[in-house]
Amino acid sequence: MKREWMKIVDHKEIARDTYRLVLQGDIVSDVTDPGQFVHVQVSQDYYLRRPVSISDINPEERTMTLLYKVMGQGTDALTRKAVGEKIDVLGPGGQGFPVESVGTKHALLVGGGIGVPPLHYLAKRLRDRGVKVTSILGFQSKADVFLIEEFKELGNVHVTTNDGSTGHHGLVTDLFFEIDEPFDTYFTCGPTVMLKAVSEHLSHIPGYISMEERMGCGIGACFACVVPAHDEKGYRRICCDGPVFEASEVMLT
Amino acid sequence: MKREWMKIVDHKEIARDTYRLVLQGDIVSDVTDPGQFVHVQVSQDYYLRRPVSISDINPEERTMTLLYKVMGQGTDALTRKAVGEKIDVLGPGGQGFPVESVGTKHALLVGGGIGVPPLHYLAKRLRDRGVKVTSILGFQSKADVFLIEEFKELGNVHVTTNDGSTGHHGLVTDLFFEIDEPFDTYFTCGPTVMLKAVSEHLSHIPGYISMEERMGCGIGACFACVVPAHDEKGYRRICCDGPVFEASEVMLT
Amino acid sequence: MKVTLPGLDLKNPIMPASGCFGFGKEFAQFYDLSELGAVIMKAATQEQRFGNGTPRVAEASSGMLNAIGLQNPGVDNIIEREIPFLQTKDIPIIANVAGSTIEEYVKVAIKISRHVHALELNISCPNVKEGGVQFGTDPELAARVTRQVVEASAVPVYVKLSPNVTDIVAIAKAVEGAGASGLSMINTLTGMRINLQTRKPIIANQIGGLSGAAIKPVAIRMIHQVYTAVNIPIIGMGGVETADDVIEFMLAGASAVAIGSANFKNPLICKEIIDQLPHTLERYGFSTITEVIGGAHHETVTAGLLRP
Amino acid sequence: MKVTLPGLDLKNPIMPASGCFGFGKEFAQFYDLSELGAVIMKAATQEQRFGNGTPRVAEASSGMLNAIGLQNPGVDNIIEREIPFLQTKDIPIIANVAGSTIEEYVKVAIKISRHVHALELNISCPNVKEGGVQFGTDPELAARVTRQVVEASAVPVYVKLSPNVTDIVAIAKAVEGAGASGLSMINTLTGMRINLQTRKPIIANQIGGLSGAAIKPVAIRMIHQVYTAVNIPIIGMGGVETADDVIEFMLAGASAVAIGSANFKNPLICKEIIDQLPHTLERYGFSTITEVIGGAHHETVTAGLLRP
Ligand SMILES: Cc1cc2nc3c(=O)[nH]c(=O)nc-3n(C[C@H](O)[C@H](O)[C@H](O)COP(=O)(O)OP(=O)(O)OC[C@H]3O[C@@H](n4cnc5c(N)ncnc54)[C@H](O)[C@@H]3O)c2cc1C
Ligand SMILES: Cc1cc2nc3c(=O)[nH]c(=O)nc-3n(C[C@H](O)[C@H](O)[C@H](O)COP(=O)(O)OP(=O)(O)OC[C@H]3O[C@@H](n4cnc5c(N)ncnc54)[C@H](O)[C@@H]3O)c2cc1C
Ligand SMILES: Cc1cc2nc3c(=O)[nH]c(=O)nc-3n(C[C@H](O)[C@H](O)[C@H](O)COP(=O)(O)O)c2cc1C
Ligand SMILES: Cc1cc2nc3c(=O)[nH]c(=O)nc-3n(C[C@H](O)[C@H](O)[C@H](O)COP(=O)(O)O)c2cc1C
Ligand code: FES
Ligand code: FES
Repeated sequence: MKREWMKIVDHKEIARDTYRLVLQGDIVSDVTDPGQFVHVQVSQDYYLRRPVSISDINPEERTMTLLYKVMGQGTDALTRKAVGEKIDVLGPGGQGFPVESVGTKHALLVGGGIGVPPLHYLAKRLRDRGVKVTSILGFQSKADVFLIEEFKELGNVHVTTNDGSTGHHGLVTDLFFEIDEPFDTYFTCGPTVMLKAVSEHLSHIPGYISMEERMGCGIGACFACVVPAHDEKGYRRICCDGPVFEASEVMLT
Repeated sequence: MKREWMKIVDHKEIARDTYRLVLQGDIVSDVTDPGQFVHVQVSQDYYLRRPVSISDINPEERTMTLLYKVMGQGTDALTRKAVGEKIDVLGPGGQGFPVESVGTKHALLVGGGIGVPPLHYLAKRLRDRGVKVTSILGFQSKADVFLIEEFKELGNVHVTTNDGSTGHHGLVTDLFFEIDEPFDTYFTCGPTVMLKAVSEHLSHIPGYISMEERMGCGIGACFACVVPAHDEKGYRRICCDGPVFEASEVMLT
Repeated sequence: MKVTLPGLDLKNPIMPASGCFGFGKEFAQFYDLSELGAVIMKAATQEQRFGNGTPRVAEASSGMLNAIGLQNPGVDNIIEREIPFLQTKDIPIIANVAGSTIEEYVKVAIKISRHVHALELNISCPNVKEGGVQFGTDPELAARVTRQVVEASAVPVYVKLSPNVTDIVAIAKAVEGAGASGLSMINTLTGMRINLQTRKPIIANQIGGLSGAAIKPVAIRMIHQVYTAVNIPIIGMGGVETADDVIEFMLAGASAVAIGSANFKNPLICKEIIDQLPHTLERYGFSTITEVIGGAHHETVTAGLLRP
Repeated sequence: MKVTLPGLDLKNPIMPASGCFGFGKEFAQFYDLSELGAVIMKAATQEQRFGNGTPRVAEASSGMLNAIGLQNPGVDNIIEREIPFLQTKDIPIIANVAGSTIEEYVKVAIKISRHVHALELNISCPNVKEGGVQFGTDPELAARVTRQVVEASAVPVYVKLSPNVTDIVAIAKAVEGAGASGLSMINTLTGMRINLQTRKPIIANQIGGLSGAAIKPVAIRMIHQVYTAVNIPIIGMGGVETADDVIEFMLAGASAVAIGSANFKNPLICKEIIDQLPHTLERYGFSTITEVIGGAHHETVTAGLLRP
């Protein structure tokens, strides 16, 4: 893990309040797994860093793509950073989705809203290993949809929206039985309610979920980001034991 | 008095750690007297505004010139503001040097360091009324000297430096008896020790001094910037009763 | 936007805080003071006071220190020369009453309460050697001075609490028991900055009062604690700089909000927040301002990081 | 840069503060911990503790709130699994000792003091329901727990004071009288933030501890007050982010300085400040670090806004 002033090489709004930020620097070469994140210092006006998942990397160009949604003051301020500026980044952090170690043949990726980005790099890595990838991506409304074309290049894609303005009108879980070929493993990232619903529906197969919590240090030292676990240890730190966990490992509340 | 986002139209280092900042906006047309100041919000990172004297104005171009020296974090941050940016200014504030109401024929202007700037606009205004102007300008060292050419266009100029690297080696007060033609009124701005020395040496003639104090509001409401006065009221607020006072009005401590 | 409190019919819940607005004249050049919910004047003492030495202010991260030392022209001069100007505006006037002894508090209250709509009893000024703050840190003394001022006053009394105490709830309950009509909280936290060049405290008085955004979490915490312990309204203050802050203070339990040092950053701040407030209320799903008061205590929305 | 304190030979006066550095491992990937003056570990309790619900942190202006709730693996696990790693580094280790009862404090102190150079007795954690902070707000209780822990401990005891009190000097004197070898101040100020969307406190525990630059003036004020009242050294903390801040704390009266939440902004902060310190000392005209300690009390340079 490094602290680095990374250079902004691209920065665009790609959907409603949703931005693509491409950063260049050495941190890129330390990224090992899809689902890892970086801890971004928006500016000195914000005391805490913001965790943002790595959505894709390009090792040759030493760039990583982050997709973020404006949720509050920090992400709003982030939108005003211009191409060419440098930004203080700590990373890569955490344990991502396992790719090599899982014996999956057909993976189901379930993303909700701003939980979709880390699944993109995951889908690429799975595809590169010859795994069949099917994705269900849920958004609030048509205006919020992003990355669909990118996922289509990697496998089948089903889109849902809460208001039915595009794709299926309803929840991601509605579509599980519409996937004709059986899948053997699931990978999911999104709001906690969604993670819970997905893991309950798919409790019969192995699954990996990526979680969110407010962070202090982002490196495992402060115990801000814990989630209760089923074993004797009793907890996991999202920033370093996660953010990705086996579905059976942690308690979703 | 107004609060205005003024446009930076020029910004340059003109002597060691000393910058000229030219601002454009409506506040300029409200300036009445030399010696008034503006209250500058450097950025949201600084809780208090910084008072800076108006060194000159150009009513046609709606610009004012400020000269400031880097003394701490706020003025240091100010150096990084670029031409074209806007800056939050409150002003013009305070009572400046009297020009019309004083019957001076030959005025002595005594400036010390970053107290020199407001005397520049004063000298211009006095010259415009046909008053003879002689200036004694004291600096720490040759590298700190500025505005000399500008003052020379307006009258005789004597320069002193603490280290003798240019001009007279010593204090501004050393030169009082070297001025051949008698002067009838003095105007001074600079560090409090200097103001004190000047007013003691020249107690036989009328004089006007410009004072400094840490400010809160800068508009007369908070009583942060008081100086003891000799009358029954007992005090003056530097931000609105001053910064310029008759030498006999206030107590210099 | 209307809020009705003992003695105060506020057309909106925003007012400038004591000591940060003088007696209003300086701010009247920026906007019409009639737009305010009310105005709280600079502290009044019996005699004229000259206050502390200078420097009296210092900067801090997200805040400032001050040690003005209650400089004011004395209660008679305030009544004669300052209140008449404010009376031309269509707003309730609150007088901040200070003193070194209970007798002084009472004398000032008797005089000034005839000319204003409410008193703010300042038992919390950290910047004077005698009087003031010891009344604000001891529940018994706080109750005693409150009781006597309430008796002497012609108008409702709001007691301004000091945050520099171990148990703010104990003080709040004591002054409620002594007849306070409301509370005003918080005054400044005592703090110090040292000048590295001179190696001395920046402020001549050494210690000053910390105000501004830096103290907001402390203010919110104290208002939240006191709200459930008393049955009198709270005027909240301490770091209010935005309309969002106003909502945060009111959710914690404030019925109205005072803005102090932010007036120095932006002399138009009170007016700007008043203008933004209707929109801000709407954005967070409130239909009236009174709905916000104490919301953090009785809301049933589940907390969490859920998002669509 | 050397400072010698009871039990602690510091090669420089900089150490990470308790709870902000875990047990060091995570930061060892950024720099060699041997560069530190010392290290203060996360609080140890007798049994493993799981701490509070989440969210446990919230942002504030120039600071943050936390309510971790003393989550830690318990004293035995700390001795077995954490201290050995720190012992490979060439630095004094300070154990932060917490508990719900005096008995728990004593038991933890007995065990852990055999493996470290000093104890930091945490009687000021604001984030646990029982124990902890009531010991820090009552001089008698503070003295009682201090006396028993000092007796039980094999190494010098520094007592960590809570700033959430009316009279910090009274507590400081009480623990000095009870045998403390030093003080550590300040812990966090209690505060709250409310989420306007959910209308609830952001932190699950509702109240959290405010740390960061926002509290620096309060820390400086308290250290300045306590320095003249006691004869034991002070480890200062609360908002240290720069080498200038270190000088300010030491001028106020600290003999060493701990850095807490700033480690989250920049994991290299302790090392960077250590590297800058010699230059900063020189800039302000000091030739040794010990010269700085308490400088604001005995310097004779006249304060003022004078400039050349
Ligand atoms: C491991 C991880 C990966 C993430 N990846 C992405 C991503 O790829 N794209 C994206 O848009 N968002 C992502 N998030 C969520 C993102 O961190 C928050 O939306 C963001 O921090 C909100 O900051 P703000 O300044 O807009 O909000 P504010 O409300 O101003 O933030 C205040 C504080 O709360 C924290 N906070 C607020 N919401 C969240 C949240 N949902 N999760 C964690 N901390 C929060 C902030 O970090 C900050 O410390 C991720 C979160 C985690 C934990
Ligand atoms: C009426 C008036 C006119 C001035 N005109 C000029 C000018 O034309 N050019 C110029 O370079 N300087 C001028 N000054 C001084 C200038 O305001 C300070 O140098 C500046 O505020 C220092 O800010 P800083 O951020 O660098 O220092 P910091 O030490 O970071 O400032 C911290 C706080 O102290 C205040 N402060 C520090 N030094 C002074 C001081 N000497 N006077 C008042 N407040 C101070 C700052 O405003 C700020 O609030 C004037 C001061 C006054 C009162
Ligand atoms: C310069 C200054 C002067 C103050 N004078 C008074 C006063 O006379 N009486 C009083 O009760 N409070 C006084 N206060 C405290 C404020 O009214 C307010 O309680 C405090 O500043 C917190 O609010 P803020 O963070 O919005 O400034 C003063 C504050 C400042 C900054
Ligand atoms: C996340 C977090 C956890 C903390 N845990 C402890 C602790 O376990 N024991 C303790 O004595 N202090 C603890 N503290 C307080 C710090 O040690 C320190 O006293 C305080 O944060 C002020 O310093 P700072 O402003 O540099 O952070 C904690 C602070 C933070 C921010
Ligand atoms: S954020 Fe500090 S342990 Fe995870
Ligand atoms: S700075 Fe407020 S009265 Fe002068």
